[in-house]
Amino acid sequence: MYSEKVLDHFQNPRNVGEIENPDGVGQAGNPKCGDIMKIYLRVENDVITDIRFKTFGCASAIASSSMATELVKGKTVEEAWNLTNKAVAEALDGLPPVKMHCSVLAEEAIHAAINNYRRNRGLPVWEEESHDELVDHHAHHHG
Amino acid sequence: MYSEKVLDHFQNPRNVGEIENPDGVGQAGNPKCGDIMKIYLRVENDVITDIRFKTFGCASAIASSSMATELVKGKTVEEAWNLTNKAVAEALDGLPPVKMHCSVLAEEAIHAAINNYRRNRGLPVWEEESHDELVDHHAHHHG
Amino acid sequence: MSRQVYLDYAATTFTAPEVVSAMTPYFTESFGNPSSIYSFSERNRKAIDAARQKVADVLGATKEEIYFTSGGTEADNWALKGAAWRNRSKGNHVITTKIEHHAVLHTAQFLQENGFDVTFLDVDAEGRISLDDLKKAVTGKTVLVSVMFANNEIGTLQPVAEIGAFCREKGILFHTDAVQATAHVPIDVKAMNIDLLSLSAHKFYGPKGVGALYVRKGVRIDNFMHGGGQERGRRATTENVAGIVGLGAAIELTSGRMKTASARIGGLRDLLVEGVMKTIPHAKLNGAPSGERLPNNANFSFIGIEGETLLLDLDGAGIYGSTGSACSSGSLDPSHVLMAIGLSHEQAHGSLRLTLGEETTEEDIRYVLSTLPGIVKHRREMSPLWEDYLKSIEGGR
Amino acid sequence: MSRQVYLDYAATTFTAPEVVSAMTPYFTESFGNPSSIYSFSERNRKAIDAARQKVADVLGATKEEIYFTSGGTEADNWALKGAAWRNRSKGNHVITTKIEHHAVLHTAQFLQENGFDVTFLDVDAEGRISLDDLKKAVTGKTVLVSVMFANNEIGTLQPVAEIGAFCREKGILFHTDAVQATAHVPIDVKAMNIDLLSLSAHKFYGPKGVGALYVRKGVRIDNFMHGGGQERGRRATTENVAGIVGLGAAIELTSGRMKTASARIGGLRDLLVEGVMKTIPHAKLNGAPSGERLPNNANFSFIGIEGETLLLDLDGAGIYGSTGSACSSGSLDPSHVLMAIGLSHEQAHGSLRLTLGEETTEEDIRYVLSTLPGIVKHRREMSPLWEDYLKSIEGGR
Ligand SMILES: Cc1ncc(COP(=O)(O)O)c(C=O)c1O
Ligand SMILES: Cc1ncc(COP(=O)(O)O)c(C=O)c1O
Repeated sequence: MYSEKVLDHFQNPRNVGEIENPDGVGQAGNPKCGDIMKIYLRVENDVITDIRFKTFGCASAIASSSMATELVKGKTVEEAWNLTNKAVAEALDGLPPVKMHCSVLAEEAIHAAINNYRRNRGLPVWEEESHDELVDHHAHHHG
Repeated sequence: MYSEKVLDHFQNPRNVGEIENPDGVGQAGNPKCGDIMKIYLRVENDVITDIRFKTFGCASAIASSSMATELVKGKTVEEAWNLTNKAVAEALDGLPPVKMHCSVLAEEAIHAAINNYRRNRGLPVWEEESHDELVDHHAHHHG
Repeated sequence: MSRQVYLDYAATTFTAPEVVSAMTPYFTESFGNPSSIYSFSERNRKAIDAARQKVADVLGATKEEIYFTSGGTEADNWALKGAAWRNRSKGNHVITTKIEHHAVLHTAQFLQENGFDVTFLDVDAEGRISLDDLKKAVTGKTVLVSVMFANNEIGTLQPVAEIGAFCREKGILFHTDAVQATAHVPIDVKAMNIDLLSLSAHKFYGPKGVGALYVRKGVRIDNFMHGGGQERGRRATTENVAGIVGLGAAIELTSGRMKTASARIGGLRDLLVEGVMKTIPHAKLNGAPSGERLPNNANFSFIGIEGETLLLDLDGAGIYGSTGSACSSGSLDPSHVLMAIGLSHEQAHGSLRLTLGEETTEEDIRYVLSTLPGIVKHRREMSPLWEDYLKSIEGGR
Repeated sequence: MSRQVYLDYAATTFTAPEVVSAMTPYFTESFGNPSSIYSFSERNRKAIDAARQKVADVLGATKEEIYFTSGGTEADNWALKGAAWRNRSKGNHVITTKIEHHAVLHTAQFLQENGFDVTFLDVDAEGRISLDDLKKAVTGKTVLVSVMFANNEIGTLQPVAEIGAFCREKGILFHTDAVQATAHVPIDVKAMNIDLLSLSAHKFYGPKGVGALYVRKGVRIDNFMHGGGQERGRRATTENVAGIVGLGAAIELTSGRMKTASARIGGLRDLLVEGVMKTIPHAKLNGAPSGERLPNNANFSFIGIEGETLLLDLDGAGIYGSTGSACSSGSLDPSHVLMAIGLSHEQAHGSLRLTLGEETTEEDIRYVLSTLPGIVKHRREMSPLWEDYLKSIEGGR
């Protein structure tokens, strides 16, 4: 059901942990849906020099967190903002349809962390898009 | 599904055939239900000295005819009249419930032949009982 | 042991040894629940997927359109009830035929008891519906047409492609019970415009207790088996992995040899029919001519004899055939199919179906031809109906 | 190959080798349609009869009260829909529980969509309904009560005898889904006043795709599978002979060793539970205490971890368990059972069910106990919820 890449990032997640006194921190998801993702940022000269995550969630949530952190590390804040959930899923060689919302979560958590960073810096926050079409978490999957 | 006796009387039916110029002849059943039984009697001094049958029908119809003729052969007409379908079925070591009507058919065919004999002799006919409870031939057996 | 000739392949086939071999690992070794996410069940998920693909290939469908069931009956129940229920706001009229298998017929009656109007189309003397009748029967409320692909008693093939084209044009769902036809005659659900199709493994050398329903992409019908999310949420119950694998192996095996099997078996069937018609007086062949019926099906009426009698006498000679459909052997009703093609009660009661298959040989057929005439003669001699019949035709001369 | 520890016997069992052997002759040798009257099918008819008797013996029923189905789901569908439909002129109220398997739950929802009122009873923290609640829920229109014998996720046994006595007194039909309980704990349908009972072979070392419904003599429910006259006119479709034989062999085998198996497996389960509770901080055992739950069931919540993560990590270590019920593994909903016993979403999402069986050994359990704590620790360390939880309990001190 999962690609090799998903399994790899699930079993050996990169950038796990916290950053003390982070420049930005953000969280997405809620326990009702079974996943929460928390992202810590270290930003130097508008570049993300370090990023860490903690995730409660299924394998694809953990893999998405891991991959998303890899993808934005070393990027400018603006580049990081433009990371889409699709890019995360593609970098993982795809996610099962029912798990696509995990990649959305990663995008949202990064957005939340970046806006937190901007707020900390006194910058106006950027507008977050909604991904409602993918997060029908509580629809019944049974007949 | 069938007893040894039923199979024996089906495979080697006794008293098959016709009697020329019979003293009595009677028929029961109809092609719609898939069985017709015809009984020929030779009666001497009120005793059934010969009896023959022809039957169109399933194995139990043929076995019932055969057994019934065996049971009444050599009996008085009155004794023959009193032969019940139950006695026929019992003599065959039982019939499947769904086939009980075949024994009824034998009783009815003998009754018809006896009344025909009585009519031929100018005697009043005896009253035949109905067995409606057993002849719901066309009820649906499927759910 | 004396000769045994099984001629009831339409009732059920043996499970081919290679099919049993394919199934075996899924009982004791690879037994995991396919819905479980661990690697241990991976082989089972793949095996089900492969079986689904095999079914799809044979029907000209895609594997997403195949749903496994517990047999032909469940597929028929699901198709009819599911389509009717789903569309009841659109209309409450269903059209089917008088010669369907009881799995369709009794389901249609269930619909009648639950607010649906059902038209049961007549058939001609060979067992075929008329397209004109169908067209006339359609009303603005018709939501489903169900016509079997091939009849289980007399083998007659229906004009499925024409029915499909007409229904598609009218926007009416078309279901076909292809339980007897699948893997035995060519089927192409796309070319034939079939929306729903039922099949059952034990009619093509697969195991009993497993079948499938094809549901064309985009067609939505209500669920029949409610429960877990198996079969993509459309048919609940823990997957019968071994059975599904067996179905897949069997459909591949049987359809793979369809052409040669049809030619060989059809040839033997023709030999049987010719032999019977030549050696048994006043025999009648029921159904359509060779080419318009299933290659393995022969169905006769022998006036004057009741079917069960024939079966038991044949049984005594080691020949296994059937009268009417197998499942109604316990019944006293004459076959509804034979009545629908216009037989008298006498003829309908005196029918014999012999259906051939993989292990049928020419010697088998010759053995039947050497045995059956004597049995028919013997039983006719003790039949008052035969006597009457002879008199009636003498009188007619 | 590295160690493999299957601990998902509640999802499905392997088919016991002796059961497979019992089934084998019915594929290729004795394959006749049991509804056919010829001698060739005699062995099949007898085999089905013998299997029916075995089921009846285990339940304390008579064989005329046993009807074979395609599994637990079909038995549940049939029981609920058949009883409700049959009695809809008497009343349209059905009572069941919040912790039923989806086969009952979704069928009950289907009834709701079709004019029935359904009450879903709450359960206590151990997963048991209260008789008082049941009594209060009954109205003059209640025609059916359906309460499972033992829960598939947490193993809790219900007060079935009390429910049965109450329903019998009230003249209300009582159905119990005994899919998890049959052949594992003692059942007596007469003493327990059960009217309808569902079971499924693949939960007691029989094949998948076959089950049975017990219908007490005199109880009439509508048919669910319409078609031929099989199962005495009450459940259509060509009999799955091999499957039915397998069910019979399996129920005899498994119930025959029930006592010794329960003791052995229950002991191992207790060892597992004790070990987990001792070595993993803040672990929670879900369900009732040993003795009031299925002997083979253990269900834990590990706050801070999501279930799928656990399953995959365990899978990596060769341990196969489940979270929630197997069939909902594809789902994102937390288990409805765990929610019903009052768990928070976090706890419900972090549950692990380990169910033991015939091949489970003490080494297996020790292996789990040596593996699981590390996995839990590792995943908790990367969980923001665990962090929050630790803070919350520190704060609480
Ligand atoms: C035409 C037809 N439809 C449906 C069925 C039912 O199939 P099954 O017995 O697999 O349920 C059969 C055979 O019994 C059949 O011949
Ligand atoms: C309690 C319960 N009921 C019903 C079922 C459904 O049984 P089956 O999968 O055989 O249809 C299961 C298992 O899946 C179960 O555990």
